[in-house]
Amino acid sequence: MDFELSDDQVALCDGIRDLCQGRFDIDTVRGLADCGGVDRRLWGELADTGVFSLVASEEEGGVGLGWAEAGLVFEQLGRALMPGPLVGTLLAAGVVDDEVVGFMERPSGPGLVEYPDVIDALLVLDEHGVWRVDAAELSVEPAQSVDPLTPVGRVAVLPQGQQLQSDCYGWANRAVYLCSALQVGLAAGARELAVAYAKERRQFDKPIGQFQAVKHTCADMYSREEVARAALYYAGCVMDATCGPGVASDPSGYLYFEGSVVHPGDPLGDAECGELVRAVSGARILAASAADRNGKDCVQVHGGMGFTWEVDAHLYLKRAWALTPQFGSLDRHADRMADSVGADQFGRGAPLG
Amino acid sequence: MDFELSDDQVALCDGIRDLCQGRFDIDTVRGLADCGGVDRRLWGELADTGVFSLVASEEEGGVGLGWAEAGLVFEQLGRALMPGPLVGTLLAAGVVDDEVVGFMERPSGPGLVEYPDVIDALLVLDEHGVWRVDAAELSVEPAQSVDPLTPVGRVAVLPQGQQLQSDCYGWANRAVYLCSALQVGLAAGARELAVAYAKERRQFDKPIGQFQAVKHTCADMYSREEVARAALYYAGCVMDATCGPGVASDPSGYLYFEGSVVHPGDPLGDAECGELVRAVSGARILAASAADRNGKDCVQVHGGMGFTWEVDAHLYLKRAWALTPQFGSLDRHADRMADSVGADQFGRGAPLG
Amino acid sequence: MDIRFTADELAFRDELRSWLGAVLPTLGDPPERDDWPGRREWDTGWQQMLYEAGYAGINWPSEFGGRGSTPTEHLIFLEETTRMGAPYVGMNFVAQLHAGPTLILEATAEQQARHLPAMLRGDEVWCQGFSEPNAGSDLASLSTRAVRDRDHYVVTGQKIWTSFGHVADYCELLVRTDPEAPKHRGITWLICPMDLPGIEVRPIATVAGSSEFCEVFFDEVRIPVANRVGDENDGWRVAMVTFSFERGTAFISELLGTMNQLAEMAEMARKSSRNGSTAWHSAWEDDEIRREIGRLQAEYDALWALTKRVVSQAQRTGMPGPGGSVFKLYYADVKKRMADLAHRLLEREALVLAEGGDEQTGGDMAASRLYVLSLSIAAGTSEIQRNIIGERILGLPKDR
Amino acid sequence: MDIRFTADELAFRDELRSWLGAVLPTLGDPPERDDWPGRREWDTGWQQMLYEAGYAGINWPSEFGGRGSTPTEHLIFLEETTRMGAPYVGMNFVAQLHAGPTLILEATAEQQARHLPAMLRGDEVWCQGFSEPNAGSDLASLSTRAVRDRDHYVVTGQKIWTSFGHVADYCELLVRTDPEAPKHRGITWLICPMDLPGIEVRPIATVAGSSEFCEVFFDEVRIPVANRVGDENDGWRVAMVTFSFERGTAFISELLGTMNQLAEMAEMARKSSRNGSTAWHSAWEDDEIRREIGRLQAEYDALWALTKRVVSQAQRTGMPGPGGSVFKLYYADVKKRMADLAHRLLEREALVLAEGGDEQTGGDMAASRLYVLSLSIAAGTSEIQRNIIGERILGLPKDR
Repeated sequence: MDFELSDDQVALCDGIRDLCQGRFDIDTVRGLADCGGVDRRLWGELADTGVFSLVASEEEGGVGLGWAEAGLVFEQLGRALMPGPLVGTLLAAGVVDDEVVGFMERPSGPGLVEYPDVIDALLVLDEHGVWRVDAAELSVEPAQSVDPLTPVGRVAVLPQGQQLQSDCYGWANRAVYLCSALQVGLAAGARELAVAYAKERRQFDKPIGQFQAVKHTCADMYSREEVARAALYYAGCVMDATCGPGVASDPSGYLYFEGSVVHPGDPLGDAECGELVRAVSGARILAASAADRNGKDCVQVHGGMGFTWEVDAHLYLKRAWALTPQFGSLDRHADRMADSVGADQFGRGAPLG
Repeated sequence: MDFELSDDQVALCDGIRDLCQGRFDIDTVRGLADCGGVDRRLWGELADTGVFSLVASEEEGGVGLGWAEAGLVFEQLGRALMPGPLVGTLLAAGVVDDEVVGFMERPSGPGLVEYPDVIDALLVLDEHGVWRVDAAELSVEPAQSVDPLTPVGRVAVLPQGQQLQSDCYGWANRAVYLCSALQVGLAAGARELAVAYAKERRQFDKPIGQFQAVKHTCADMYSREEVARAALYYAGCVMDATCGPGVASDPSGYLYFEGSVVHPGDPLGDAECGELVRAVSGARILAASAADRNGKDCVQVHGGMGFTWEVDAHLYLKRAWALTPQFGSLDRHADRMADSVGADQFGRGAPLG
Repeated sequence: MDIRFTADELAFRDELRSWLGAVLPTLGDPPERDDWPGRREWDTGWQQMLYEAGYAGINWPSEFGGRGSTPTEHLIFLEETTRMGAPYVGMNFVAQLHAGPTLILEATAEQQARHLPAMLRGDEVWCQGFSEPNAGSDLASLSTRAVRDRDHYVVTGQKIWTSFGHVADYCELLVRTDPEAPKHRGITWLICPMDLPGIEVRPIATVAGSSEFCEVFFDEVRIPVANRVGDENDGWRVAMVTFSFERGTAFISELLGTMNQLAEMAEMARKSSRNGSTAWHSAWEDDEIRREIGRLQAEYDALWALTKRVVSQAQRTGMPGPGGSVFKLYYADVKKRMADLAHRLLEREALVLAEGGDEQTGGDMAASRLYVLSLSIAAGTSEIQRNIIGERILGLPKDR
Repeated sequence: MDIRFTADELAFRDELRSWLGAVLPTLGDPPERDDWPGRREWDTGWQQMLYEAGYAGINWPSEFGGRGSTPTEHLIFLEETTRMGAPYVGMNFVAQLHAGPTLILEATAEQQARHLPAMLRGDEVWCQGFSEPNAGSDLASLSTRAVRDRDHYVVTGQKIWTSFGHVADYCELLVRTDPEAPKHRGITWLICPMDLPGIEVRPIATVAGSSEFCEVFFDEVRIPVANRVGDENDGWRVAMVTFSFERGTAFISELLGTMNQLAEMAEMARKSSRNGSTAWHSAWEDDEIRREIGRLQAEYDALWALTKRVVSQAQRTGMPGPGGSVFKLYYADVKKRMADLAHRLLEREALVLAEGGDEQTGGDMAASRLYVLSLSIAAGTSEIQRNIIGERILGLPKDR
C-alpha cells in the first residue's frame, strides 16, 4: 500500500495548477461567462494538454493514465473554477470526435442543458445506455442560471439521439467520480480564499483569523476538504483497480438505476464490484457537502464582501450547487451507501482490506 | 396581547426556585438516587406546595391555575433536576388518590416502567383512554438506567388496569407539554452551569469564557433555550385558551395515535384545535433538542471535568434523554408538525393571529 | 401571559384589514427589480397612502406626526400588511425606522420640522452612511474624515453597504471629527444631502446580481454645520439612541414571509414526484423531507412566539428583551436550512433563477438561497451576535 | 497512489491471521469492567502472547526488541486484531505507545535495559502523569513541584486523568523543576515507581460510572534523580518527542470497531419496527434513518481512507501528514451523530444500560452515547484541535 501521490502524480498536479494559473487566471475564467462558458481557442489549449484524453488508451489517441490521475486533474480544474462541459468532454474522448461535449441524464420531461450555446454534441445517459445528440438538433430556450459560469437552457423534449454504448452504469459512475473531483477542488479553492482573507483582513486591530470564530471555521473547512479528498482518492484507486486502463471488464456495478444489480460474471467478484459503487457514492456525498459548506463558509468569512459579485467566494458555492444535483441526488447516493452497510456485505468488516 | 409573565407568575417561579434551592439542593437531589428517586417525606413537602394540584380545580382540591403556570413550575423543577414521576402525579391530581403516580404509554410488548420501586399507581395511556394499574400488580425486573435519577424496571406484560377516562388525546398533549417544560428547565440549568464554569475556569491565563469557542457555545446554548422557552410558553397559552380551567370542552385534538382526527364539535373550532397540537408538538421538538444539545455543550465546556460523575453536567443530559422518547418520538411530532403546514391549514398564514 | 389580542387590538386590526382590503387592489403591478425610478415611486407612493390613512410613523410619537401605536399594534400592522401582500417598507426603511427616530430624539426643532413631515409623507428617501470598507464588524473604527471649515464640515472618505444610496435624498452620515480621541469618542452624526458636489455613488453588485447596495465616495464634500445632529464628537451615542425605538418588530415581515414560503414548499413537496429508493413517489412521502418541513415549522412558530415575547417586553418596559440578538442569530441558521431543503426539492431546477422572482419574500427559491447568505452577515454578523449574547446577556468576559 | 497491499504486506497479514486464528479461541472470556486484577492479567497476558509470537513493540525498532514493522504493517496489525476480536491494547497503552517510545529516544542505556524488555513482555504497566486539574488544554502550565534534595526530587502536587493509575507499576511524570522559567522551560520528565511512599491514587467516576481514570496525589514523594529522563527542565521536549513515533495509527481499532457497530445498527434497523406516520414499518424503511446510516458509512469509509493516507505519508517521510488532528476532530463529530441515531432507533430502550456491555467497542449503544462525549475532550479537545489546524496547518495567527 502506498496511498500517497507518486512523483509523476505530483508533477501532473503541479502542471495543471501552473496551466490554470498561467492561462486560466480568475479574470480569464470570469470572462468566459460572456462566451457561453467556452472559448474555442482556450478550450483547444486545454485539450492540447491532454486533460480530456487522459484516460483514453494510447490506441484511442489518449494518454492512457488512470482514473486516479483524472481525479487529480479534475480537482485542479475545480480549484481553478474552470467552466465548460469538462466531465462530458473527458468521457467522450475516444468515443466521439466532437471537441466540446455535454453529458447529462435523460430527464423524464423537459430538461436543462448546460453550456447550450457552445457544445458540439450532447451525450445523454439513460437506462439503455449512452446516446449522442447533435447540438444542432437541440431546440433550447434561454434560462438564467444561478451560476454565471454554468449557463443553462431549457429543452422541452430531448431528442433520442444515436446510441453509442449500451453500458450505462460505468458511465454514470465515472461522471459521479469526476463531479466529485471538481467539488473537492472547489472545496479547496474556497478554503484557500477564506484563509488568505482571514490573514489579511483586520478588524478590532487584529487579523480576523486570530479570532477563534474565524479560525475554527477555517479549520473545519480544511477538515472537510481533507476527508473528502481522501474519499475521492480512494474512489480513484478502486476505479483503477476494477475498471481502469488495462483492466479487462468494466464491473462498475449498480449505481442509481432502478432494479439494477451488481454486474454478474465480474472477474473481481461481487465484493470489489459493490465496493466501487460504495467508494464512488461515498466520495460524491462528502465532496458535494465539502464544496457546499466550504463555499458558504468562504462567503461568511468574507463578511459583507462575501456577498458581493466582485469577490470570488460565490463562484465556488454556485459551481458546487450546479454540480450537486447531477447524476443521482445525494439522497440516492446515501441510499446506495446504506444498501452496502452490513457486516457480511463484503464478507469483511471494512472495504478492500 | 401580553405575552410576558404576570407579577403572579413571576412570584410563582420565584417561589418554586426558592423551594428547590432550599429543600432540594443538588446534594439532596443526588441522594434521591438511593431511594428509588422519591423520598416520601420530601415528596409530601413538594406536594404540599401545590405543584401537583396546580391545575386541578378548587372543587377537586386543586389550586385552579392554568397550564401556563404548570409549565412555569415544571420548568423550575427541570432546572433543579427534580426526580420522581412528576408528570403523572400532576395529571393524576383530582383523578386518583395516589400520592406518587407514574404515567406511560402502553407498550406493544414488554415495557420499561420508571420509578418502579416508589410509585403507588401507574397510569397507562392507550388509544382507548387512561387506565390505572396498582403498583402492587406490577411484576418488575430490575434494569440499569442510564440516568441515576430516573430508575427503570422491565415489565413483561403491563396489566390492563382499570379505566379512568376514555379521552386519550388530552392526556397525551398535556404529558407532552409537561415533558417539554421539564426539558426547557434542563436546557436552562445546563446553560447556567456552563456559563458559571466558563467564567471561573482559567486556562492560558484567561477565563475560558473569553475564548470565542467557549463564548459562542454558551451563546448558542442561551439562544436554543430562549427559543424553546418561547415555544413552551406559547403552548401553555394555547392550552389555557382551549382546554384550561374554565374552558368547557377539551378539544385537545389529535396528537400521535393512528387515524385520530381533530376532535369534532369543539366550540373553538378546528383551527384552534389543530393549533393546540401544533403548539405542543412544536414545543416538544424544540425543548427536547435544546435540552439534549445544551446538555452536551455543558459537558464539552467543562472539558475533562464534564466527563466526571462528580460534575452535574451529565445529569442534565441524561434526564433530557430519559424524557425525549416519552409520549411520541420526536419523529412523530415532526410528522404532526408537517401535517399542519399549509397556507390554508388554519385559514390564515400564522397561528392564533 | 396571554397571547390573545385585546378588544382594542382586534379593533385596530379589523380597521386596518378593511383599509388594506380596499386599497391594495388599486395598486397595480410592482416595478421590476432594477427599475429604480419605478421602485422609488412605488415605495414612496405607498408611504403617502399610509400617511393619508393615518398609518405612517406607526411607532413615532403623535407629537411628531406619528400614530403613537403600541408595540402590539405595530406587530399587528406588520402582520396584516405582510399577510395581505401590501408593499414592503422598502426604501422608506431608513427614514421610517432609523433616521426619523434619531431626529425625534436628538435633532433641533428646526431640523425636525424640516425633515420629519417629509419623511412621513414619503417625500424624502434616506440612506445610511455608517459602514466603511475597513469598518464593518468594528464599526467604531470608521475613518471618513470631517474637517471643520468655519460653518461647514469638509468630508472625505468612503462608505459602503448604503442601501438605495443612488436614489436617496439624504444620508445619515457618521464621520470622524476627532482622530485623536478614543475611537467611540471622535464621531459626529450629520444630515448629508445626497446632491452635494463631491459625492459619487456606485452600486455594488451582490451575489444575486442585484444592486440595492451602494458605495458612496466623499471628496471634500461641504456639509453645513447646521446639519449636525447632537454635539460634535457625540455621534456614536446619537447613532445608538435609535435602539430605544426598537421593539422587537424588525423581522416580523421577513418571518411571516418565510412561513408563507414554507407553506408553498410543503405544497410543492406534496405535488412533486421523486425517484426514491424503491419507486417514484411524492417528495412529501420522503420521511426526511417531510419531517424537515415539520421541524422548520416548529422553529418558525417558536421564533414567532419569541417575537411576541420581545414585543410584549417592549410594551411593558419600553425596552425590548434580549431576544433580538437571539432571534437574528437563530433565524439565519434556520432559514439556511430551509434554503438547503428547497434546493434538495428542486433538484436540477434549483440551477435556474426565475425571471423577475423576488429573492426575499418568496416566489424564487433558487434566488432565496443566495439571499439567505446575507442573513448571517448584514446588520451584525452571527459571530458578532454571539459575542453580544455571550458578553452582554451572559456576562462572559470580552476578548477584544 | 495504490491502496492495494504488496505481496510482502499480504504475507504479513496472512501469517498474522493464522496466528490469531490459532490463539484467539484459547483466550476464554474477558474480565468484567470493574475487575481490575482480572483486567491487568488479561491485558498483560495478551501482551506476553504478542511478545512470544514476535508481535510486541510492532512499531519499536528491532534493536530495542521491537518488530520494527512499517506503518502499513502496523495498520494491518491493528486492522486484523480488531477484525478478529483480539484483546485491545488496554492498560499496555502507555508503555507500548508513549513511555516506551520516549525511553527509546531519550533514556539512558541503563534505563532502557531496565524497562524496555519488561514493557514488551507485559511485565510492567505504565500510566501517564501529565494533566493536572489546572493544566488541561493548557498542559504546559502544570504546577506539580519537584524540589531537588541531593540525589532525589521531592515531588508534591496532583495529577488527573491518569488511566489505570491504580494498577500501574510506573508513571511517566511531568513535574515543574523551575517555577521561574517560562512555562515550557521549567518542566522535567521522571520515571516514577507507583509504590513510593506519599503517592495516593483515587479513581475518578466517569459519567458512565466506570473508573479507569484516576487522580494521583503526590505528597513529598522522593524520586531518585537517576529516574530522570533527559535533562532537568527539558521535560517538555522529552514529552513531545514521542510524537515522532506517531504514524497515524492511533484510531484504527476505534474506527474499525465503530464500522462494525454501524453494521450492527443497520441490521437492527432492518429487523426493527417503528410506528411511522402512516403504518408500522421497519426503521430501515424510514428514509431519514436509512440514509443517515448510509451517510455515516460514507464518512467512516472516508476516515478510513484518510487513515491510509496518513499512514502512507508516515511510511514515506517518517512523519505522519497533517491528517491526525483532522481525523480526531472529524471523527468525534461523526461518531456523535451515530450515537444520536442509535438513541433514535432504540427509542425508550435507550434508557437501559446493558449488563456488562462495553461502551467503547460496541455491544451497548446506550453506554456508547456516554462514551462518545469524551471523544471531543480527551487527548486535546476539539477546540484545541481546531486551533492546531488553524495555526500550524493553515498558518493563522495565534490568539493566546
